[in-house]
Amino acid sequence: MSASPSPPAIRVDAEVRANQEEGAENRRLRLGVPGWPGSAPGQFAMLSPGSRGAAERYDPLLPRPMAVYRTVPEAGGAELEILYKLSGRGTRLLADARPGATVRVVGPLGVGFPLPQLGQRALLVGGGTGIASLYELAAAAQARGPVVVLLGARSAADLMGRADFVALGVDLRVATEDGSEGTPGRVTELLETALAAPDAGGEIVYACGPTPMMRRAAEIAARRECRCLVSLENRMACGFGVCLGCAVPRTEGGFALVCRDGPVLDAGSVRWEEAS
Amino acid sequence: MSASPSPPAIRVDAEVRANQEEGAENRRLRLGVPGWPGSAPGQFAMLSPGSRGAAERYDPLLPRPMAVYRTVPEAGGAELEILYKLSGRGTRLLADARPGATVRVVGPLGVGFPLPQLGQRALLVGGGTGIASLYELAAAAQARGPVVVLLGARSAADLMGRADFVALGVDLRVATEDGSEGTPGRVTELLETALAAPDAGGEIVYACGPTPMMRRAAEIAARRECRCLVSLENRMACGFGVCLGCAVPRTEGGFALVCRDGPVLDAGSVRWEEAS
Amino acid sequence: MTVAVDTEVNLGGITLRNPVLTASGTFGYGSEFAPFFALDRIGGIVAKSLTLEPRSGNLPPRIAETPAGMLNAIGLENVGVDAFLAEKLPLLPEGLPVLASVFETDIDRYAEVCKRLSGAPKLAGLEINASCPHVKSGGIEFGQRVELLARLVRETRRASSLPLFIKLSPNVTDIREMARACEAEGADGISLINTLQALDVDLATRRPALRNGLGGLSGPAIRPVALRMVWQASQAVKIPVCGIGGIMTGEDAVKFLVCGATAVQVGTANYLNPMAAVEVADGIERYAAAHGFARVSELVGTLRPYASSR
Amino acid sequence: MTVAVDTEVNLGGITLRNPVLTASGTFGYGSEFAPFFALDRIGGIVAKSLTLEPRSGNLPPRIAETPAGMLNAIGLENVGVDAFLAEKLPLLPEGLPVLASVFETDIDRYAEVCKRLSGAPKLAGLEINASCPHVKSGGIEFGQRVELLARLVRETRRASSLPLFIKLSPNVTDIREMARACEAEGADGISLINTLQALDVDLATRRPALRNGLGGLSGPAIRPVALRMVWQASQAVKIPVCGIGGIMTGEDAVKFLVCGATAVQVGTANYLNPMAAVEVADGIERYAAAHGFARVSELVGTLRPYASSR
Ligand SMILES: Cc1cc2nc3c(=O)[nH]c(=O)nc-3n(C[C@H](O)[C@H](O)[C@H](O)COP(=O)(O)OP(=O)(O)OC[C@H]3O[C@@H](n4cnc5c(N)ncnc54)[C@H](O)[C@@H]3O)c2cc1C
Ligand SMILES: Cc1cc2nc3c(=O)[nH]c(=O)nc-3n(C[C@H](O)[C@H](O)[C@H](O)COP(=O)(O)OP(=O)(O)OC[C@H]3O[C@@H](n4cnc5c(N)ncnc54)[C@H](O)[C@@H]3O)c2cc1C
Ligand SMILES: Cc1cc2nc3c(=O)[nH]c(=O)nc-3n(C[C@H](O)[C@H](O)[C@H](O)COP(=O)(O)O)c2cc1C
Ligand SMILES: Cc1cc2nc3c(=O)[nH]c(=O)nc-3n(C[C@H](O)[C@H](O)[C@H](O)COP(=O)(O)O)c2cc1C
Ligand code: FES
Ligand code: FES
Repeated sequence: MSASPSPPAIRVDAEVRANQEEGAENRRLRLGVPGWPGSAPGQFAMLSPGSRGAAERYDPLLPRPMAVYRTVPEAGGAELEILYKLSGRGTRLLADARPGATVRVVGPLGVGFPLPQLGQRALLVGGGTGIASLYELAAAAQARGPVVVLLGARSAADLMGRADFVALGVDLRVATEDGSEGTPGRVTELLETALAAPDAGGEIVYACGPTPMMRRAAEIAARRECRCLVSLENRMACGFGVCLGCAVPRTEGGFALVCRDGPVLDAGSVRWEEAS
Repeated sequence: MSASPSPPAIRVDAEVRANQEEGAENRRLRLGVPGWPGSAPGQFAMLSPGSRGAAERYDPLLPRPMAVYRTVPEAGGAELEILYKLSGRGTRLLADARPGATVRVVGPLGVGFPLPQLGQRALLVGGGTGIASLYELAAAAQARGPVVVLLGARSAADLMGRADFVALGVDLRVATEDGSEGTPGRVTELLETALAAPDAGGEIVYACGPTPMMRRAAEIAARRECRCLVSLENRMACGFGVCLGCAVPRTEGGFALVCRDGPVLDAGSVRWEEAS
Repeated sequence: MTVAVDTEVNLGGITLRNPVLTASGTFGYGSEFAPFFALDRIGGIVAKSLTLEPRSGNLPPRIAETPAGMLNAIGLENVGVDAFLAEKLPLLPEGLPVLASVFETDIDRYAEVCKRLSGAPKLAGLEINASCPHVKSGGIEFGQRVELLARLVRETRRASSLPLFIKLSPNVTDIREMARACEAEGADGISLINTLQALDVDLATRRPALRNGLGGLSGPAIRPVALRMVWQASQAVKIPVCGIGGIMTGEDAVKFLVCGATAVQVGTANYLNPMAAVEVADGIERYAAAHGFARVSELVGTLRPYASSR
Repeated sequence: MTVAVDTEVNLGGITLRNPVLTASGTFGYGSEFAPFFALDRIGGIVAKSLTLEPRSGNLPPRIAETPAGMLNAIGLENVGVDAFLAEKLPLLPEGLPVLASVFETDIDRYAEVCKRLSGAPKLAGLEINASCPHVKSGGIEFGQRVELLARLVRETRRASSLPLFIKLSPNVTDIREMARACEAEGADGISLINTLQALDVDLATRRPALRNGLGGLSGPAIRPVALRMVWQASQAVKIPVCGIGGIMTGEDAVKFLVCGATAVQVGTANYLNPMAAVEVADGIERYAAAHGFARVSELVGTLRPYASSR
């Protein structure tokens, strides 16, 4: 039960095919990526929002890590879908890119999710932009056993990718903080309920979202003695293990590199108190 | 015979209405500028190519001086036309701006051209991007006497604004270095010919273009004892007299500020040997 | 939750209606900005540095653009102290705090300029630009040698009873040592940073981008260095610090206040946006209101280092 | 007019196929870049700085973005000298010049690391990172005190006969003095610059952007400062200078060569573009060809100051 093998990363100029609004601050970017070698669920790519355009610009300087939401292989490469949320300068400039523009892509990067054992029930817990890391996992896990997807957001408009998960046909449950969709409250409460069900036991839990959410999901899973994997969203400069900027402290001492040893890590291996 | 009075400058976010290719590397930008107070021939504006977009960016940092090519007054402001050439990063990023985008404008700035005396023949000599400074002057000078416009470029495709000058109905003569249009050679040779004509004498010469061209035009005019005004294209940071970056050495000692005392200066007042 | 904010600050004895001054050399003599906004909307003005006699500056090119920054080597160009007093100062509105900036090539001349300025009715204070090369020391800046700096402060202090601010050079190994020397010699405050010494090359000609060769780097590029020095200096001395370097927005200015600056100066930003200083002042007020600070001065020195900081 | 260009340079006794090395701490131990390009397309590699024992670094956040730059405070994290020799060095291709970088907290330990590295078959040279705080001097960097730096060079020189490069700290009043001390103590070359000491603030929490508080500024923002120091140092000493700081393109690198650098190192650019070092090497060659230089080495030190430069 280890992660799927990762193809070697490439660096390539991708062409923006679409960059659409999806709810309040969510966007869906579709990129034509020549030579894209495919990726495993949970892997990510580094996207440069800054250099795009007629001349190189160095403000903002660094590329942004973005989960590979979905890929569609095509002749000579793949179409990559990225779901992202306008949060800071990086993502707002990315949203400026119109069809025809160029975005530098480095990827696929990182170690993705280990898949569930055959027949094992998988619980996927996604909050905020973390949802974007879970779609390909949901699709792959479906081939191995029952899949429950728990998604959380502040409100219905903030929820990412809902329709795609519905189309997958997974058991989808939603929580919103303002109650505008699904159960009012936090997505971790959905997890608690799911694991408290009489038929619960032996599940594998996957969580991606804000750090407090992942930490809480890890506690709930630990209490039920379920294995829990988290996908971290640390700040990154390189994405391939050379800047040491994305380090996260490990329970056993020292650091893991989120970009190289992760982004998917065993929840128990992370020293949460000092993880941001 | 002093320059037309200059309205006070404003700072405003202008809306890009069009940004069209005109020949190889020439572009015509049309901006909707709320509150534009009008300008005198030869004045300029500072345009920020860098900050445009969803978030402020500081690379490139400085705004670029651009001549007011033409203005069309409209309710609550004016439409400003700018003719520019892709030369460096600044102008290439400006060319990225699509209709609907925002460009910061500070202007009108500087002291423009003194108009010819009534009945005085005006010779306007423009090379490269310097042509953009001459259109409004040509229009205004026509009301006072005969106007000859001499334009130069490397080749026909590089020539800016030709059709507009034709439409004005001025006496237009063109020189290109490769001979692809008009007289083969340099525009200053056209000036020499014009001033050597039997009916020559008492003209006023206006020149804007590369420094060697202006210097040569000034020499030719001086030999014929014609007054010669040049419009300089120095590097600028502010455009309104506070950075002291645009200084040009004066024959009488000290410096003139191109943005405040110019851009139009008496050719004789410039110490050309050290002017760049 | 938004509250009404008191923006007034006291900078070494000078009351400013808000903590935003304009940096010397980037705001002319002030009146150039009158078309763009009412000057009394900002805290005050530091005028272009003055010498005893009028001086013309360096040959062009004097400026160049760099990534998120600019280089300049204007030279000592200014109208001279007497013309400033006679022609420039009277153009500024009553009640607007104006600091005159002074630079010279030896200490006696610095002191003489200070003396002449001290009689002026409208001046709120003096800022001594210590980034000028000391001719007798072979080009080293006054602000780069602690003994030289101490002497400069002592003599200018003696020459004037106006509030005295020393503008430090950032081109030093230890800014704290320089700040302490200013405090010990009786300065009322320090301003930092001036530009970082730098160079760029024009690849078409393989000449320096500036005629002068070396120049000073300013703009957003240097902001993190400026924040570091302001934080270090404000930890080292009790006199107020005026923070300068790459401030473009209210948020940038708040960072300086948080690091210990009592007030800030807006420099290069004035070139790209003549409204920058006003927008910075408004932005500081907005930040204070949004974060529940009743007084902008309460933001000063609120940086909270991490507990486990090494 | 395009000519065939000889890109080879000699850096203090090491022959490089082209003048582009990768900067310590920005290229891992080298093999991380193997998916992106054949490593022998660049001049060589400076590996991540090593200490005597393996060390883990600072708690996060360790990096932050600034205008045209980035801040970092990684701490001393590295695998240690022995693991480097046993596990990392063997992964690199034969014939690729590799410099090991060394940093420590006292001089004896620096010397000991150099000693252990000197036996290694594959190493082309050593780079001593002098930007490490000297614990006994209360946090001052080795490269910030000329006597300390001189002692460091003397002892590491004694510990190894490999070509020895000293990487200087830019956080000093006078880089020439530091360069001269290295030359006098027998260094084969100097590398500069390391990062500028800096600070940024997270306005949501009013904490430093980095857990460590202070960090090092790198990237295009610092390039003009780096060019200045490279030019000053190369005027001050005869040993070769390796230029570092904000190099993103071949043109940027040519500026360093023109200012007197014999070779360059590409740092932060490797993060945004894993092909950066190769692209820089190609760009240098293109510039040389376009400007009629038969040898890249002929570009070195060709800066032509203006005649009337002050
Ligand atoms: C493996 C991985 C996968 C990711 N996948 C996605 C995805 O699919 N979709 C998506 O929208 N986002 C994703 N992210 C997060 C994304 O990379 C950006 O960091 C985030 O969206 C911030 O947006 P920005 O670049 O606009 O922010 P910035 O331009 O950096 O500015 C926004 C503010 O956020 C702060 N900030 C930036 N990054 C972080 C951080 N990591 N932690 C804390 N503060 C930060 C900055 O200091 C700044 O104040 C992923 C991150 C990782 C590591
Ligand atoms: C009053 C005035 C009016 C102007 N009007 C026009 C106009 O109407 N149309 C137009 O196209 N241009 C005009 N210019 C020139 C314009 O401002 C730009 O400087 C020029 O186009 C350079 O383009 P850029 O910004 O793309 O270059 P950059 O992004 O700066 O880079 C191009 C290269 O040119 C160099 N460079 C930049 N500016 C100068 C300079 N002034 N002198 C020498 N080298 C320089 C840079 O160092 C760089 O290497 C005018 C200039 C002035 C002062
Ligand atoms: C063109 C220019 C001229 C300057 N002239 C002076 C000056 O005369 N006296 C002075 O003390 N500082 C001068 N400075 C430095 C600024 O006041 C300020 O300290 C520095 O630019 C950093 O701030 P900034 O990044 O906001 O510009 C000048 C800066 C620039 C860019
Ligand atoms: C994340 C990071 C880690 C670094 N680690 C080291 C190091 O271990 N040893 C060293 O000598 N320099 C280190 N540096 C400094 C670089 O080698 C280089 O000197 C500096 O970043 C300036 O070059 P640049 O602007 O091209 O990055 C590091 C820089 C960064 C950004
Ligand atoms: S992001 Fe650079 S090491 Fe992980
Ligand atoms: S451009 Fe600033 S003074 Fe002329």
